[in-house]
Amino acid sequence: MSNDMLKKFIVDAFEKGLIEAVMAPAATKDSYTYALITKKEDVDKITPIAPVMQWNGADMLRRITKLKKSERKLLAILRPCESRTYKELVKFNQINPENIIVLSYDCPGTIHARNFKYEPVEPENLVEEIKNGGKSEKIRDACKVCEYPAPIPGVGDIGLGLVNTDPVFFSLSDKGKEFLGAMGITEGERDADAWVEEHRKRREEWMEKERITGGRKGIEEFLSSCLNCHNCKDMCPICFCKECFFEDHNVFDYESNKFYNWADDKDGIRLPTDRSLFHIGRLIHMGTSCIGCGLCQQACPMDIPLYRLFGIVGNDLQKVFNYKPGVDDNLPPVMEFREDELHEFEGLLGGEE
Amino acid sequence: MAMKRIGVFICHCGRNIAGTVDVKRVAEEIGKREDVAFSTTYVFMCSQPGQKLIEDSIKEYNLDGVVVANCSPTLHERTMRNAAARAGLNPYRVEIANIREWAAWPHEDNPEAATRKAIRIINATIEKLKANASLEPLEVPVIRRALVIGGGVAGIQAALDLADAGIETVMVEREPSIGGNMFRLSETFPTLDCPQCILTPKMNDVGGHPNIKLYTYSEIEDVSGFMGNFKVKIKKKATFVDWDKCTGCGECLRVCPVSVKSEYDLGMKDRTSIYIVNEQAVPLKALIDQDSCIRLKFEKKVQEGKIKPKKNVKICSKCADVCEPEAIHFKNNEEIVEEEVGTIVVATGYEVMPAEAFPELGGKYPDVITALQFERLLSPSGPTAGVPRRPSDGKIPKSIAFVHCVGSRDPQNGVPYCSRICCMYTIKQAMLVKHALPDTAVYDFYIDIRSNGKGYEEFYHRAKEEYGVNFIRGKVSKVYKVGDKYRVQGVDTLTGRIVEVDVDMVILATAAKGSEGVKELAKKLRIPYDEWGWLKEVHLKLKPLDTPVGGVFIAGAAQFIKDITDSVAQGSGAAAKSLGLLSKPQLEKEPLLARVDTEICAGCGRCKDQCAYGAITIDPIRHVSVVNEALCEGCGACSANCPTTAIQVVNFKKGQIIRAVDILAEVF
Amino acid sequence: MELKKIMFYPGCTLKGVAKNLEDSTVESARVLGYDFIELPGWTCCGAVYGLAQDSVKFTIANVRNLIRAQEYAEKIRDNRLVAVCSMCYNNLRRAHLDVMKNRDKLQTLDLFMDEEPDYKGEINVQHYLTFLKEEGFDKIAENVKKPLKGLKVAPYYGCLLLRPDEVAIDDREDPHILEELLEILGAEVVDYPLKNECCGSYHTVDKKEFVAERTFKLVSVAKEVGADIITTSCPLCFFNLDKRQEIAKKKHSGFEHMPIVYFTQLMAIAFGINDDKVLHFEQHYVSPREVLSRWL
Amino acid sequence: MMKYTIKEDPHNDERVREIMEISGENIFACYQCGRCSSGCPMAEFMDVLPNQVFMFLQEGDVDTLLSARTPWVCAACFTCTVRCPVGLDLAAVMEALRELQLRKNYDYVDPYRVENREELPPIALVSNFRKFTP
Repeated sequence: MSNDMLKKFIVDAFEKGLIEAVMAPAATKDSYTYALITKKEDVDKITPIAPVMQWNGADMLRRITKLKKSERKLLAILRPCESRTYKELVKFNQINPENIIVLSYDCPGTIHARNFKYEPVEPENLVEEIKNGGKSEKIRDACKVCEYPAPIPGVGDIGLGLVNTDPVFFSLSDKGKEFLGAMGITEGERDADAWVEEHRKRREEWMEKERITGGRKGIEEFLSSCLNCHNCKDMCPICFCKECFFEDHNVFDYESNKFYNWADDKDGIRLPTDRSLFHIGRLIHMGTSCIGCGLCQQACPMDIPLYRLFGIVGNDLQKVFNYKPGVDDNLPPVMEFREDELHEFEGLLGGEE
Repeated sequence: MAMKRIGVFICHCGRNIAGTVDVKRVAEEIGKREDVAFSTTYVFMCSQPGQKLIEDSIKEYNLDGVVVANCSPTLHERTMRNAAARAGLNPYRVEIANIREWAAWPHEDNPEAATRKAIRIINATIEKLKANASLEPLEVPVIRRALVIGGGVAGIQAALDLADAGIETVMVEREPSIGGNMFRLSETFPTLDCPQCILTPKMNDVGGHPNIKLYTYSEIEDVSGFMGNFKVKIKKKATFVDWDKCTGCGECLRVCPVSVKSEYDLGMKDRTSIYIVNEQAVPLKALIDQDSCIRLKFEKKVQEGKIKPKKNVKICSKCADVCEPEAIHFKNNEEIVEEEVGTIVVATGYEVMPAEAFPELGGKYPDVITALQFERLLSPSGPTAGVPRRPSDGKIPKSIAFVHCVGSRDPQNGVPYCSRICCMYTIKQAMLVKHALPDTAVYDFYIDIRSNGKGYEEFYHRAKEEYGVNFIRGKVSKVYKVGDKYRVQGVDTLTGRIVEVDVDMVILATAAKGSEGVKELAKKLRIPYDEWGWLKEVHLKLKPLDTPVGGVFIAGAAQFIKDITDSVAQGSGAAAKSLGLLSKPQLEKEPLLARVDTEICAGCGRCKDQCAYGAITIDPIRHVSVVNEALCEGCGACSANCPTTAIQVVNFKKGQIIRAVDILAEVF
Repeated sequence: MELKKIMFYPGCTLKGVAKNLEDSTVESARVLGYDFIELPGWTCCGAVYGLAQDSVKFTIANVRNLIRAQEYAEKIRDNRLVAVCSMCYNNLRRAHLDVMKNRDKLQTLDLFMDEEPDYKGEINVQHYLTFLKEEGFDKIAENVKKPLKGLKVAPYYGCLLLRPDEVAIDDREDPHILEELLEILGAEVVDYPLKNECCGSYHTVDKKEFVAERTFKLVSVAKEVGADIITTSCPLCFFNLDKRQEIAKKKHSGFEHMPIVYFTQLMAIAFGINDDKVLHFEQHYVSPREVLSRWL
Repeated sequence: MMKYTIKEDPHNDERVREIMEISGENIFACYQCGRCSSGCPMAEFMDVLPNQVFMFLQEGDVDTLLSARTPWVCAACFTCTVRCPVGLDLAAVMEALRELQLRKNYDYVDPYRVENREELPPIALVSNFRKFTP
């Protein structure tokens, strides 16, 4: 059982003095949340490979280390998407990676938190399915079309291989290599290429099919049931601002005449006026760094398939800047100034031909 | 507190605005606003009576804010703010609504639209103004020392003027001697002075001036600090010679067995590995070029483990053997020194495009050279003692062709601008050839002769009338070698015929560009530059010596290619600008700077990466951005990139801007 | 060794008066491990590209060829379309760049050719020289059996490999790719200053005296700089430089003939191919046989 | 003819405009450096030099150009185009001058009267007829 085996690994690490704390999912009544554990006796309480992702683990690490580096040696068990988030948030100065070891694994995917609540699944059942290179039909959209379902070298420190094999460990960084060495574990190999390739193929097809079309009208229709609750933003790990620009109501307060003028000009307006502005504005802020964890979609109380918006547009934007968030070592496009880029867009706005 | 008693002053700007915009109607419309206490028009707001009108109205109507609707704020914002200050209103409660460039001029053909647009611009400006804060200028202390970067004629002039005025001045030059490109020239146009004769006294003055600290063979490593308080790290490159001991006697040069192309002579002559740039160098010191010195190359290879030295092997030390003062030590004496200064004058000069960049004009042939290289061949102190000879075989050329505008005026293949000095120096060179070799035929292929300086046109006529230079109007397109000669394939656009001529040498007047490495230097200084390496002034007409970084000035060809007359004038100008700052005990700084709302700053560092002035750091304890007010120039790049607008420029806050934009963006 | 399949666009002239170019290209490629497959269903490139902004007639045939290539590229999983005739290369490449830059034009063409699939813009039109360089010149070095040692060659590019800039296969004023290749073949390359000058092109049809003047200049200068032979890649340049020597000789008494060859012929010879069915020297007006005898 | 009277602003001349439209080039950008002419391989056979073509157009004198041999001597080799400092495509302007006539069904070359047609390579014939016949 992979979970048991991981737990044993953690206890071992505690005993060898390699770690002083571990952050991993733990079961709650209807779901799983992250738990921070400092004693090996408590390791039993966790389920390292959980079937639900209620929060993004990197977001939790951000909370722990944002102000100051981790004071204890912390092992964090993160899914590949979370470890990419981790890497991205380090670039944004939101996580201090010192003293943290990240372990990630061939991810079976996770089930939508609400579905899970009414129809729970044993964690090991999901793992069982990928052992033979398959994957469950129950998992979330974002997981089905995940670009990086397996640990990525250079992202995080230790990888756990589960596809087409009995569990094997391998290192993703020098830090991880050292760690596995100290644990006395020989690094193993497994062949997950076909499994990953299958995801990517599915992803390509999905993107082609699910792309929101129809321009401005299309996006209005897509968002038509939005409540403006901002849950998607709250759950987004890349949206780390303390106060969102769109929650500063001072900026969007107007005298009544303003509204009437707009309504006159546009033959009626929809209220509130800043709803699609919020989503488009958010896309501009986080699009180039969107990891594709899909938590925005899980958080939507109106079941808007938001991953179709953020995931696909994010992916397109990243292509434009030739940037893979959480995978590339260079800075995100919003933080880097290049004299020479994006010439293909020159002249599109009616400037020089 | 939002303002409630705003005064709006609409300028006619003669007919510039009033000819198109119905200013009376604008004043009436704006006057209807609840928050506007007074609105009026006047023919010239910038005139003394206009300013008086504003001052009197502020007092009479107890105004708490003022909008002046006139021209671009770059012209009269300061004027209007000063007027308000005289009447007791905080100057930062004055805003300019630019209705001349934005409404009157672009809509000359549609007065109605221009009038409505003017109203809207003023409304937007009022909205922005209403949330303006009252501000007081910042005060910063001043270090009364100056730095001059570049030891060409502009830098020399700037340094001497500063030093003579009692300012301790540091000069940094990357070559081993000061003198710059001017010292390479044969003679100067149109007076035919010998630059060595007129520049050496100034160079010696610099070398011996009690107020000048000279670092040659040195480069700027790093610049930090701000106007009045710069910290500069200077790298003194390795000379392998103790300059305190070196007397410049030149004995070492006579024994050095190595021969390489001389940089000073632009490859027209060889020098030894240990060398003194020229006989009149300041300082007159020897240095070793580590890339060619046998001993240093050997030692480097040993160090890298590429070779193992055999015992008792004697490596060349001929120079050290003859050096009486024992100055040559072969030790890498590179060192970084730090200087603190209040102002910086950048006078980095120019270079010309190499002949090799023009293969169609035969740039790869040895006898096709740039005009700057030809200066060395024409110089009495040059490799051929002023009688030009072909670099390939040393023969006296019987015919020479000059080609103007090589790379200049050519946005497709070179630079778009006119390099300004080429017409005149080419004419001068043609004359000098005729002086030295009266029987040599000279063909000068030009497009236009640009002789717009004192005595320049007369100089051109002398070349035509007295010297027998052949001028042919048309651009050369190809030069190629046929036997011993170079075939120049040109055109005479005036007679409309293709012209071919075989000559012995071809001189290309290649385009001038900013000096190599100037972009890296500009980045360290955080001053802007263009793609050709010219440093950008703040205003071409009115602030040609200023940069956007307070306390940093530019002079000479660093700003744009210019002749000696203009370079010297700018050197003096930049010195005067520096003196202006250094003569004050404290400097005032515009308080329109970025401020951080630490409550909402997430410390992500996006602002820090955008700041061109290095003014932002992340506080490691509070994990928020911190702005260094002395460094911040208030450009707003940080604010534009902050996802949550935690960092904003005072009086340009998001509410102010969005409200203004809302008004401007309404359907017309 | 299994040959790698590459799409090859021969063009009309190679099918007639320039068999020497076609066969030497295909055979030299075969030696290097490529099977040059004639693009199925190709049509004429139009020889010259239209310069009028408001005209699409010169683009249609080329785009149709590109669509053919697009279909075939999928089959062989290689999107490169190699041409060796300078005119064909120039036309196909310009058409590709033109419609990529000018999407309206592409749309018009797609509508016009509604029976064809749309052109997706993914065909990489390459000249044989660029193709060889990209695949690595060292491969050529390995196959040289008879180095052309001592043969003084003037490399002649003409116009269409170098101009306009967007299709240039090398620096337009000082190209070196042909020199590089010739040196690998062992030849001695002379510095030929007129290597990028025009031969007079299609004027050979109605103003052959002009072209003969060009030929006179180009050949004389080649002689002056010490060349034994001029090499080119364009069948029109070849014809002008070769055949028009006849008129040049009549007009200028001192003029001496110089043989003209395709660079592919030199490649074939260096690879040890000495077969008239490949070299087709019978198609030359000035026979290169004597100059090349040492290697034949 | 050594005198030419400018009757109207050449910027408003219809045929100048048409040439600019067909060629897509702003002929008024030329500043007469002459590099097109000095590099032109066919210039020696022309009656109006390439740089002069621009000057004639800038003066609105299209008639001279329509009766000139120059546009029919241009070999479209693009030497002028790539070397033009202001990026003008003179080859396209020459094409426009030919087009003005060809579009009126003018044949500069009669395909049936070409000598030794059989010895000429197909590209020579195709390109010649494309340039010189409607």
